[in-house]
Amino acid sequence: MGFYLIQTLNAVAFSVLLMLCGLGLSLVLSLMNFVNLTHGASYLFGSYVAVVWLGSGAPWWLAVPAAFLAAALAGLLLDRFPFARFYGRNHLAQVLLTYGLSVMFADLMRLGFGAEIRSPALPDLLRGVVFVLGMPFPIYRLVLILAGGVLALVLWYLFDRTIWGAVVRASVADRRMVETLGLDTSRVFAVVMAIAAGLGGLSGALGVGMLSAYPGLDEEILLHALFVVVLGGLGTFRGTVAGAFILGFAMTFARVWLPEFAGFLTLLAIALLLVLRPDGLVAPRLRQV
Amino acid sequence: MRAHAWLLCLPLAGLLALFGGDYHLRFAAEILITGTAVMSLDILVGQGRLVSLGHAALFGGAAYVSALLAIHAGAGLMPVLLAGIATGMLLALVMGLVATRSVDLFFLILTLVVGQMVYELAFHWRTVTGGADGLRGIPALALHLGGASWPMSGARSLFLLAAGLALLAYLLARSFLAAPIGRALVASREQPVRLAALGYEVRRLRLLAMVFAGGIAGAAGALYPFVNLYVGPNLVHWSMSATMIVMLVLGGVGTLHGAFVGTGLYLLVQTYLSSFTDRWQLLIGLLFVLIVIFLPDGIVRPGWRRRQA
Amino acid sequence: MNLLALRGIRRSFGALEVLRGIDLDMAEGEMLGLIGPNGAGKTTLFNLVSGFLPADAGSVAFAGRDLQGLSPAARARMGLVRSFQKSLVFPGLPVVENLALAARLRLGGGYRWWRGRAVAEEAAARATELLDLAGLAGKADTLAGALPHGLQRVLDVLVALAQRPRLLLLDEPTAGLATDEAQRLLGLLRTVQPAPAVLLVAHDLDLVFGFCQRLAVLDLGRLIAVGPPDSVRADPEVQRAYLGGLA
Amino acid sequence: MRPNLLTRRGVLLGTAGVALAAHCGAPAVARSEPLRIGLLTSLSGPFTSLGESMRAGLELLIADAGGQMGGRPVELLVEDDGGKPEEGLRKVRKLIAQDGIDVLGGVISAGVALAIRDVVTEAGLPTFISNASANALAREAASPLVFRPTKTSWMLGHTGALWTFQNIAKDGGLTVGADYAAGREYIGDFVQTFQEQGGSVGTQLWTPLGTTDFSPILTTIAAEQPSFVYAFFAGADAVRFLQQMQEYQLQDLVKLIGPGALFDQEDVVPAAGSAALGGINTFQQSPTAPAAHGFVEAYRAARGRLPGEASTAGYVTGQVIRAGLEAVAGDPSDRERFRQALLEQPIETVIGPMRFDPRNNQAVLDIYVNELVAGPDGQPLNTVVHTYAGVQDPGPAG
Amino acid sequence: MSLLCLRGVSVGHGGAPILAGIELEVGPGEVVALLGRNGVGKTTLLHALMGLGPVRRGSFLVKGQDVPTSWPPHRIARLGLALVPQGRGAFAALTVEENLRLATLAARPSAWTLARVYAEFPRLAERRRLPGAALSGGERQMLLIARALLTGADILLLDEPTEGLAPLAIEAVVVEQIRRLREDGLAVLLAEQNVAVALQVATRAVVLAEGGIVFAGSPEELANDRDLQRRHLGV
Repeated sequence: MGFYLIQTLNAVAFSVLLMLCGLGLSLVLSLMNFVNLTHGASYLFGSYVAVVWLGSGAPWWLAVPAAFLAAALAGLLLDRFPFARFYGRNHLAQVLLTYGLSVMFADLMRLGFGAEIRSPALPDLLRGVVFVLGMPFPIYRLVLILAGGVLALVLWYLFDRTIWGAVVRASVADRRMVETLGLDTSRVFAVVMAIAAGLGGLSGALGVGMLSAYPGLDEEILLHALFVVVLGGLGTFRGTVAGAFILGFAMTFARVWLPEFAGFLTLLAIALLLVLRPDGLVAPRLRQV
Repeated sequence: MRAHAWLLCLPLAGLLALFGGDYHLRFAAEILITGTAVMSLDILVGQGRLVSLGHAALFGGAAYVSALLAIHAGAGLMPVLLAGIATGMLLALVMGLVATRSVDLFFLILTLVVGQMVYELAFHWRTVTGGADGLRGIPALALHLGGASWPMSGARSLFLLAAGLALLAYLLARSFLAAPIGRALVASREQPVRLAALGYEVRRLRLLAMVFAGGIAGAAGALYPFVNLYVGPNLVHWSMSATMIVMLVLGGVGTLHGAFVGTGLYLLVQTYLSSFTDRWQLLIGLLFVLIVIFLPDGIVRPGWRRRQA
Repeated sequence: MNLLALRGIRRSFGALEVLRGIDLDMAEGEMLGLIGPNGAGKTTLFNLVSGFLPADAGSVAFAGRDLQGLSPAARARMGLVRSFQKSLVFPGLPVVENLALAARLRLGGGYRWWRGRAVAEEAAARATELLDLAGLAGKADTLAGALPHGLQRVLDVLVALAQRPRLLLLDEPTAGLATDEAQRLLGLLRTVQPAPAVLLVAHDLDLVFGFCQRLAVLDLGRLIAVGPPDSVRADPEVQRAYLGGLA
Repeated sequence: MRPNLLTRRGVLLGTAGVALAAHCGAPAVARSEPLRIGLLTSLSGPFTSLGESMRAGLELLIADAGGQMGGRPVELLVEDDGGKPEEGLRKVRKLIAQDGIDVLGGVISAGVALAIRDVVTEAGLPTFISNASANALAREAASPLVFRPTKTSWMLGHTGALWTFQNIAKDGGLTVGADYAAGREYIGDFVQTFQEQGGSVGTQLWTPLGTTDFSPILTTIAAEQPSFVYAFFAGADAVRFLQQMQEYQLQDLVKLIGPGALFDQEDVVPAAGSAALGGINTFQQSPTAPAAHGFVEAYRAARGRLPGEASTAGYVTGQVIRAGLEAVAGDPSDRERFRQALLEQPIETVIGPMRFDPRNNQAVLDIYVNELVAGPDGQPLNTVVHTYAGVQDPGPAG
Repeated sequence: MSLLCLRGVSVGHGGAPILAGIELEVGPGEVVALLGRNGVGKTTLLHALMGLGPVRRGSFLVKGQDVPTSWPPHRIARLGLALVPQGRGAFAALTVEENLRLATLAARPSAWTLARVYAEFPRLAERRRLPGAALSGGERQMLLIARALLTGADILLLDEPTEGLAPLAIEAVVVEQIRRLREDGLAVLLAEQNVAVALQVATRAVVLAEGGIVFAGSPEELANDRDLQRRHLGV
């Protein structure tokens, strides 16, 4: 009983981590129709920033905002060049550009932060466990679940319920029309890109306590994020959340029950789901033929 | 212009075959074989805008089958080649059945997923595939005709074999693209809905293209184990597929022959530049990004586009 | 027997009921005009008949065969061919290739690789024939995307004709064309042999009234009138909903 | 950049050495011709940090040797295999055909080591596998020209089982490992020896290589409360496993033991931090082994950290090559003579005395049992608590 | 003073210009109809003025202020220019209200508010919560005009507002609205295919053909020149 309760909590925590990985990618994809494969690099960059920050003795609770800002700044620079000229292009061109960039960033980060595995010095406050029916569950993961939930709500409200969200969605649908209303869309896109990259960095800072930071993690995260976002349906936040939870539960319980086939089963589940629902779990809004 | 380039290639290949050292011949064979697989990817990416991140699974899957046949049955060139082609086509069929319902990013992910399933199989079915350690001890390749048998294991014969394969595959791919089915594939890239309205089953078209490309990739994969006398799971991993796409873009998407240029360039950089600097990936990435930004057509421009411009 | 028979077609998008029970018949070779205000459901009806959208209820029969579950491509191969509201020729292919692509499939060689040459030649001949018919022979090798808008519209219809349709669904083929150009385009439909049945959506009423033997008026997802032009023009409900003071 | 500088410095020192040697009237065996050592290692891909450490270790040895071996100046040519056998093969071919190396060292990954085995054997190139532990290389894939101055998986799994059986528990334990070739070998060898000793092992858990979240396994461990956990993970997997063990507060509850890679002093411990405390491992190498003393200080001075397996392996490989070359007066071109020289007498290395098994050229090594206790700086330090002397792989017969 | 002034303007998509030597002035309360066959360059001209892509050369002044070619559309819009685009310019996924509120974000000071729009276009008020996609053609045209007004623009560029509309809707939306804009003293440049409607509402007419202006004058003049109409308008 306690065993399965904790395993469920484990799955929830992992799902939230996956969701965090996917949110930034989902944002640029659903709002700007831009496939940003440098997202994994943003994540890893955020992780490194958090590690360095926590090692420097600065207040620990500022590590996450610092990672957000650092990655957002990087996103802002990328938006200026070369992303801006790829926003209207097809996915193939975007995939190629951002994949090439992610290869470069991976090597640059190795140059800057070394090839070694880096782990953060977590504050004691986050190191404890709570016992649920006699089984331990880490406080860190509870905080992660909470932070992920709050973040998803904030984003949903910001982009789905405010007029600024409407500006972004309109800019995606027809950029030139929004311009004729006197709005500077390049600034809109720059802000969205910065927020998305910042989210990558923020996720990296939140996740580093669980996953550490090392060269190659960017690629792993990117794959997970892509699976989550595609499974969810490239659409709304609801899709990304759903994708994260399905994948998180599938991966966790595959490891509980059939660990030797966990990798294969996870892939099979993704393939099956996408064959049954070719547009993902939550299909994007109606498109006109 | 392009004809000249090809005329230049032939004597160059001849010179290499006559005077090239063992190492260079083997290197050239690897470029030609990998290039053939990359060229088959160009049929999907360049003509059908189907970006597959699972192509290495077709290439590597065929390499595994071919290596296993050679190890356990002592198979010669012809059976190995046929088995490789069949494996490539079969895997492409499965991949296509799963992935051709979708386009764009979904197609990318589905091919990635199916390819990774092949990888998981290669990585975990240790008794057959050798797992992470791969397959070793592959016997030298030979051509059996009637009762006679010619060894094909030397670097020179491997090179000639690879060159023959590359040329044949290139001609086949060109004829495929010039035929009605190839033209329809180009049309499906531009306006799939409209093509369906013409009565074409777009999915069938894509599936046929994938199976065709899979056959070529499989033929290339069948020869690959004999260059290195080794096959390992890296060959079927998605990162190999990504590398193939990098090679393709470096040479020029949509040109077929650019695939060989890109493959050669990539392998040369990887082999020689990395001796001088740890930052070779940065340089390859930079080169790649610059090409995507400033030369979207790649180093070799597509012939048909230039003809019509 | 009717060429096309629609019975009780319904379709909604979320809460929006776009089609609310459509019954319509068309005879072989007939030219039927479908008119109605924007948002009446004309494009949706086209998508349902051509198979790009499933209906919520009702049946579509073509040449006596129920089309339930058939893909758009399969319907096109039966001779049920449509055009699109936005001109969607293959812009990267030459004009003649656009037509040949359509003709080849009809000739059974669409997916050919080996021995595709004979089919390709026959298709090219058919394409050239159509271009001559439309007076576009000089444009055969132009990229379709480089044609001016009006000619793209013509090419669009020619591509549909290259498939030798029995029924042609044309969605505003004349939008954006000057009157004389539009008349030439519709005239083309009369010159090909055998002449297909045509279901024509257009807003230029003079054109529709001039060319069609029968009219159907769609309003708010219902057919409010079907009949010869004169009786439709005189129909009080049509007057109220659509024609207004212009009739 | 730095490695090239060092290499160049190595060559310069070597030249100075030649001048000195010539002055002393040493025998002149192609003295002016530098001896070319190829190092195949991973400078990209998953083993990058190990590869960098290995290169640093070998460079340190060459610097210590004054840039010359057996009286000849040494030129080091480093090539990157990216952790991929195909790349490794191409690089080895290049080193042989184009660069004309005299000996080859290195190789992190077992896949690469197995892949190049036939090529170097065919080319008759003396090769020293510094790090890859696949049992096969000491058994069916042994080659007369491939030496392995490091452990086999069996040597660590076997000694781990002995120690566990004698000092921790005889049953009620549990194993967990990364599900790939190395994990299967370590855990399999551990279980086999443990059972031969008369013990019994409980649940065996596997998890995919590159697992990000170990929580399902950790909750299982928490539920089963085993008497010990024998685990194999390396690199990032190891760091995450240790950290998540600590996160679930299982570190103090369960005795954790594994092969050395789980607690590698350079690769894992700095990142795992206090999560590594209390762990036990069996390893051919230890920063606290008496033989390692001078090397540890020199390495710390050069790179500001304690050496782990890869850097030590790089250094040891250099020591072995040097010993062999000195025995043949700097001329390895007579392969058989070179081989015999290496087989003849034990070599003193920084991991202790080493001799090669003539059946398979596999090193016979002292295996240390390390316990992770807080060092002088408070960080966990692999501290030798026991030594199994002269552990020999069963070899081709086994 | 004229609100809109073009002196020797040429436009095109790179290469040879589609239109050249365009001289045009539009003052307050004027509706200038831009007529010509399809493909002659009417939409290209409007888009070029708005900075939406086509290359523009020559001098273009808005209220005496010279507009450099490098200006992005939003800067031009802020001078008081608004485009009412052809066909599908409403944001289909956004609600009517969101569509309208977008226009207020960077609006110039004017008498138009959301409340006034709802008062004057009650159909839009009824449908404020519906997505743009759910509107009929006439309603969509209404939305586009209202949106342009909300930006506080005093110069409107209307691109074929009658296309795809039923006769009833043309009368109710297009003709009536343009008349009102004229009364409010706005300047309107109206590109139109429907000659009858254009002549009904315009104060001046300009016919484009053969890469330039072939006629400029009063609507009556044009209405009487049957030959010109047949040659250049296909009527």
